[in-house]
Amino acid sequence: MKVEAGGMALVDKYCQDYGSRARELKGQGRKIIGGLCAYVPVEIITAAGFVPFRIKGSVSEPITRADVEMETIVCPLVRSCFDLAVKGRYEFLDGLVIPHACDSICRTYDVWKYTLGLPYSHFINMPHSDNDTSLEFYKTVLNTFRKSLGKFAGREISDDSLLQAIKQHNENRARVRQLAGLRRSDPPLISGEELARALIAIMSIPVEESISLLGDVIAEVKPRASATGVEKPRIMVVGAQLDDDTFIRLIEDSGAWVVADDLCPGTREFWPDADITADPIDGLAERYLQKIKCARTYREQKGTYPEYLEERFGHIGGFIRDFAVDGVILYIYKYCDPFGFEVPAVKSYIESLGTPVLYLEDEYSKSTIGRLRTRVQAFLELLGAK
Amino acid sequence: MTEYFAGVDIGSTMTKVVIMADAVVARVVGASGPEHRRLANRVMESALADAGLGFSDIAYVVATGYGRINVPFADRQITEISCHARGVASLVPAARTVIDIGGQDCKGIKLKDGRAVDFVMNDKCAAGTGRFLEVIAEALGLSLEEMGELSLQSQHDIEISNTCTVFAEQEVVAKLAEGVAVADLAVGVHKAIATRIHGMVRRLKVEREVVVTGGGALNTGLVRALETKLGLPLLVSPEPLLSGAIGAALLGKDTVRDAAEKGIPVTRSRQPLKEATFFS
Amino acid sequence: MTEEKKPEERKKRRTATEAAGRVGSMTKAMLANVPQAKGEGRPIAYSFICCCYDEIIRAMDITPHWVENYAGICGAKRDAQRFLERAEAENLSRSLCTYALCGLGFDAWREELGGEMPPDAPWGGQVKPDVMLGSGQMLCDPRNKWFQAAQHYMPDVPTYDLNLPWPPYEEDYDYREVQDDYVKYMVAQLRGLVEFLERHTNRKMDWDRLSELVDLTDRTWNLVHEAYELRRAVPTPMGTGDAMNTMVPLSFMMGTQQGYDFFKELYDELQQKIARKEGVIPDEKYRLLWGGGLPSWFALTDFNYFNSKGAVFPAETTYRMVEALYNFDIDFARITDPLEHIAWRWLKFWTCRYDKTRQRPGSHPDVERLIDYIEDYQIDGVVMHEAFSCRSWHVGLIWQLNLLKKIYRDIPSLVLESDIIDISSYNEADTRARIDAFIDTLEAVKSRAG
Amino acid sequence: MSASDNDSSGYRPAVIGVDIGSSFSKAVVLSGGTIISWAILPSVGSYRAVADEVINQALARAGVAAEDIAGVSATGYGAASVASASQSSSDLSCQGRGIAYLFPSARTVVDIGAQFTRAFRLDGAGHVVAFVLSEKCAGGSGRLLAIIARVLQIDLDEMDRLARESKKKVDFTTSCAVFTESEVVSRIAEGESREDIAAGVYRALAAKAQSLVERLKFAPDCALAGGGAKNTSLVKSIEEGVGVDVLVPDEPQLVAALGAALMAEDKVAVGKSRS
Ligand SMILES: Nc1ncnc2c1ncn2[C@@H]1O[C@H](COP(=O)(O)OP(=O)(O)O)[C@@H](O)[C@H]1O
Ligand SMILES: Nc1ncnc2c1ncn2[C@@H]1O[C@H](COP(=O)(O)OP(=O)(O)O)[C@@H](O)[C@H]1O
Ligand code: SF4
Ligand code: SF4
Ligand code: SF4
Repeated sequence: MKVEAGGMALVDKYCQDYGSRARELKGQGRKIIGGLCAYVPVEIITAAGFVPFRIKGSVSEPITRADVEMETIVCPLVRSCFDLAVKGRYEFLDGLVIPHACDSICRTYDVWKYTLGLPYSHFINMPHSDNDTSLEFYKTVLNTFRKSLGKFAGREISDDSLLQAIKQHNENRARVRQLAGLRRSDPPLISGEELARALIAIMSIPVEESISLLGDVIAEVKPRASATGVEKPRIMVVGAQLDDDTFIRLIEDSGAWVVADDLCPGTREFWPDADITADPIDGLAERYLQKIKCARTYREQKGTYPEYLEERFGHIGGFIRDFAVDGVILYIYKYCDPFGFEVPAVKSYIESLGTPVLYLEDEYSKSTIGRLRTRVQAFLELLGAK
Repeated sequence: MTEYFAGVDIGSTMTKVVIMADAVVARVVGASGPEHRRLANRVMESALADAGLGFSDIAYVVATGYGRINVPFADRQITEISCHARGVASLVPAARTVIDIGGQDCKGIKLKDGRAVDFVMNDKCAAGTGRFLEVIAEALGLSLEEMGELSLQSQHDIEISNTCTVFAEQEVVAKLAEGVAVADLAVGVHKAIATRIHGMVRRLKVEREVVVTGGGALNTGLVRALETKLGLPLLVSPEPLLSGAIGAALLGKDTVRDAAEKGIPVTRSRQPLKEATFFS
Repeated sequence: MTEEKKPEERKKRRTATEAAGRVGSMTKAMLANVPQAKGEGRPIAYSFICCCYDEIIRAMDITPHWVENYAGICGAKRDAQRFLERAEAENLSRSLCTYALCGLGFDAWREELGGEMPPDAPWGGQVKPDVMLGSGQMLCDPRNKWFQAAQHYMPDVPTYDLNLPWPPYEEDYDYREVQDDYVKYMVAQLRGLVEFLERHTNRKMDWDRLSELVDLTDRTWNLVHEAYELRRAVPTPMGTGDAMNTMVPLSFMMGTQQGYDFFKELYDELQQKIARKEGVIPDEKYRLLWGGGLPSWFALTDFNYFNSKGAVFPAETTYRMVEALYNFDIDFARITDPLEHIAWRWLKFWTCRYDKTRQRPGSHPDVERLIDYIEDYQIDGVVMHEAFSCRSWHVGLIWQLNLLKKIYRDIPSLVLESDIIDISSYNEADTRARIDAFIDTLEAVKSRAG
Repeated sequence: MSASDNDSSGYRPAVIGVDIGSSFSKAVVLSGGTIISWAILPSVGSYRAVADEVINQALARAGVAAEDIAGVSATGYGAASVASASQSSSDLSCQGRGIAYLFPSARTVVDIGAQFTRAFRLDGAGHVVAFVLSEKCAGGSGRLLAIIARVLQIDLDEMDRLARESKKKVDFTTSCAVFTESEVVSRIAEGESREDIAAGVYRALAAKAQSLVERLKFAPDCALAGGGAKNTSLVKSIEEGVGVDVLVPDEPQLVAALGAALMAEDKVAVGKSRS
């Protein structure tokens, strides 16, 4: 990693010592609320005056302590997060918020809660369907959380503070979209690895700091000349959560650009905004339940099956066109039920657009890098030979 | 002047080098011990000696296989997928599907017009690889060849239920201890591996002709078991161990030819023939 | 899911009760009924257990094909591997729920054969349905992804996803503060299901019939509860091995007279056995709780192995998805809407131990349930099975055991590892060695206490 | 109660305990509560033949004729193959018994055998009152060590010695034995030293052992058993992980066979006191 001045330097710092900023803030008396997954309604945490912090795993650290309390049949990313938490890596947390995302997350809530014993924990019982009755219910769930967190904060979370937080997070997302959009040019102005690192960095800092950090990064990256160098294949990565840059780096080291993604952190979580609504909870509920497109949410089938596929995966096709993607890598973890079951459908959907797909099943561990490299390189050779 | 091309295939278990002009002029196969991996130069030297050539006579060197990055003197690294595809396509032009059973992994490759268009590799467990065979052969006290032949004499079907290499080994040992015939165990093992391989290559929608290559192709018992599973006749590559290295040499040749056609110079690594050094 | 197996194994597997012994043929008949119904033009629904729609589909005369049951049968017949492999060939990871993989592998194969059953399909196979009824919340992910995945092979079959959440146990609020929201939502979801079924199957809901069936289910719940409670007797007249059979009427025949009658007979049989002091085994040394995990359907004889060591299982948490309704803090009589009735029943089933849990600091309802069973059934040790492919029922077991030992007592425990139907994860010698060792610890603990 | 207490006549019948493990077979000859000889052989070929051989070797060393043996107790994976056995017990109970004999103060035991690693707790009388096993993957077993030693082209003793010289932390992140093997190969290619690799492998195994101990709830003293305990580097890693010194038998592989022999002695004593 080359050391650059400004925004990217700070990004590197936050990535290298993940959580260092939260630790500092804690020292200054801020309260830090940890969460797993893109379904934690960070706006509510920000509105309560707390710092939302996304718990991250580590592909380079062996999972050694998690197994005492957690089965090995859990998604390896969640296990790794838990392992680091048990090892005390996130000792600065005051609370934990876990949404009902997938089985690996939902079923481990109690394990997290009872093992870590933090002053605050809350489970957001998010429904699985996106229809309107589910939306209504989900609003009550968000209100329960709002009330509960307000109790912990010692004051109610007002509509005003919530609206303020929503605006901030929308602005933050707009910045991410702007930054990620710089990958449209050929070659992209920002590499996939750099973007991945920026997104990791901002998982660990308050939203206002994130906005300014992203501003710096954009200012730094934008003036880069769109040099016409060697042509490289433009790759999109589609998958579940990817909170580590190792895999993206591997792809780019093999001679490609990662120009688009359907991942979180990534476009999945930063593309949709929350609308400003009279009751702020309404806009939030719609954003999380209906706008974020993740395999864990069941989209109600309205039309024919091809229409249904378009409803579920159309956004992927959109990115492929918009970012001139040459090939898609479908990257799924072992034991991930929501994404695992979608592989045949999503693979054939993308292939039907004429875009080749490489499907990889991985374990969230650096040990698989060698195996992955050969596959990625072979895939790039295939693309090159076309 | 004849142009020579070298293909260096550093596999997980075996290192293979071929030097080709229009045909293969030299071939060397050695083990890829952990240390030998950095000594690709020695294998290359011995191939050059066989061919009676010097390193400067070689127009282009392509390295492939698991250890391809550790060949500093290669002009280009290409994955074993592309190399096997190229090699098999030239050895067996009718091939549409390639099944390569190597030491640490197993792959299926779909060919179209002599090029790889799709592939799969085993992901999860070591089961279904040459390593599995070796481990079991060792447990049975047999060489790989012996195990292959013996399996053809089996009278009974034995199921090996464990897919994990390590536990399958123990299962085999226990069965052996119970007095199950070695030939039957060998068949059971071949069936177990064939099942794993079949499950994987099926993802490609296998089309004839199907060519098996890699060290595993040398094992007749395994090839037989795989044929049964697939329900298709299989062709064994005429050069099972060397397909990858031959493909590498041919891809080198292609590179030089393409460059000549386009009238651009070939970029070469210009590294001398020396052992790999590591930054640690 | 029962005991029809290869002939040589069938001999080995022995049930303690006659009722459980009859389940095999009941299951076979139940399955045979599906193609028959299809032949008669009646709508078929791919269905899951514990999804609260039993009475709804029965009232609309829609025939369920229970997909988990079918996968379990393939597993019990040790014939699931080819379907699992088939699913793997479709790029479905082997780490996913193997019930789903088996079902999907089967569907993919059948559709590839143009609708013909795959060769030698166990018990006549699974037919192509008219609708698929999934469940999104909260039981597991595969239940809402499975049918979507199946549409890849059957794009013309519509799916519905039914959400049935229950309030989580938290310290900072009481579930009663939110229970009305939950019930309201579940009722809306159930109503959505009825509309979906009316739209896609050309049937009309007969609401009176539904109310009758809801009542029948209530009575069945109470009866099952009472029958299972009889197993508290020493020696216990029925073990978990049998309960893995009686789960068929419990889970697949809820809301039918046949289901009710089955448990009536079971109840009577158990009472007679108790009167005769007839236990699962004559000399009962250790009473064990099956404290979690679905069984390995291909290895039900392990229960007999336990028996041969003097161990019995008077209780299990698995599949015991009923409680005595009269113990719930709710007056069902005042609820007139049958859908609302179903919703409350479900909610109370999950929350009925919350109040008790609060009284033991640091406890959790799942662990309270273990404690209840340990005390009610005089349990000496806890056995769990960790099936690698199902997170839903198998994640959290280790933690539950740890918590149980922390807040209650250091009771001997054993965790077995394998799968529900993927036999390649099973090793009989290893499993039995673990059981032997566990029996030794039980003996040591017992002799020390006594 | 040991057999010698019961024996007033001075006659000390010899008994033998045999443990047929998945990778090694062990036999211990006991007389009057004292070990008089033992033998260890790799479990290859037919278990029956190995069992006979290991018994013969142990008897030969003890200078005792087979006819003079008062009891043969078998345990282990292949216990059923010990034709001459007069009794058999689970290897867990035998190991508990063996440890209690060697280290009466031991309450927690970690056994690193070829097939799996397990931890168990003993009461004061040497009874196993709780146990947990490593997950069913070879990554947590002693077999891993043998596999890695092979890749490094050294024997187990050499690997142990090398690991002590490690200067740098190399971590292995996979739990699969076979993939750890290929990870090791890659690390060699990357230029990592054998010393560091070996130490990394021991650390990985020690971490498994530690998490088992935690699941069991640790109680002092802690003892080790099984072939894995022959590795001082592994022992050290476990000590660091668990945070206490551990007791290691001189011949850790023999513990189960010793326990079996003790049980055979019990039975002889009971038989005698009855007669
Ligand atoms: N004569 C033989 N019979 C059967 N199998 C063999 C024979 N020779 C080599 N093999 C198998 O081939 C494998 C090596 O094959 P290879 O294709 O060279 O793999 P890699 O490229 O990964 O080193 C060994 O693991 C071994 O199992
Ligand atoms: N000399 C040694 N040094 C280090 N480790 C050893 C040695 N001998 C055996 N081992 C380890 O111990 C394991 C065998 O232990 P053992 O307790 O005998 O197992 P089992 O009873 O299952 O055969 C082997 O897998 C090996 O890793
Ligand atoms: S990767 Fe899959 S299993 Fe893991 S947390 Fe995400 S959705 Fe859940
Ligand atoms: S509960 Fe488990 S076994 Fe049942 S469908 Fe869900 S994942 Fe599969
Ligand atoms: S089961 Fe065996 S081969 Fe499979 S992952 Fe585990 S150690 Fe590796």
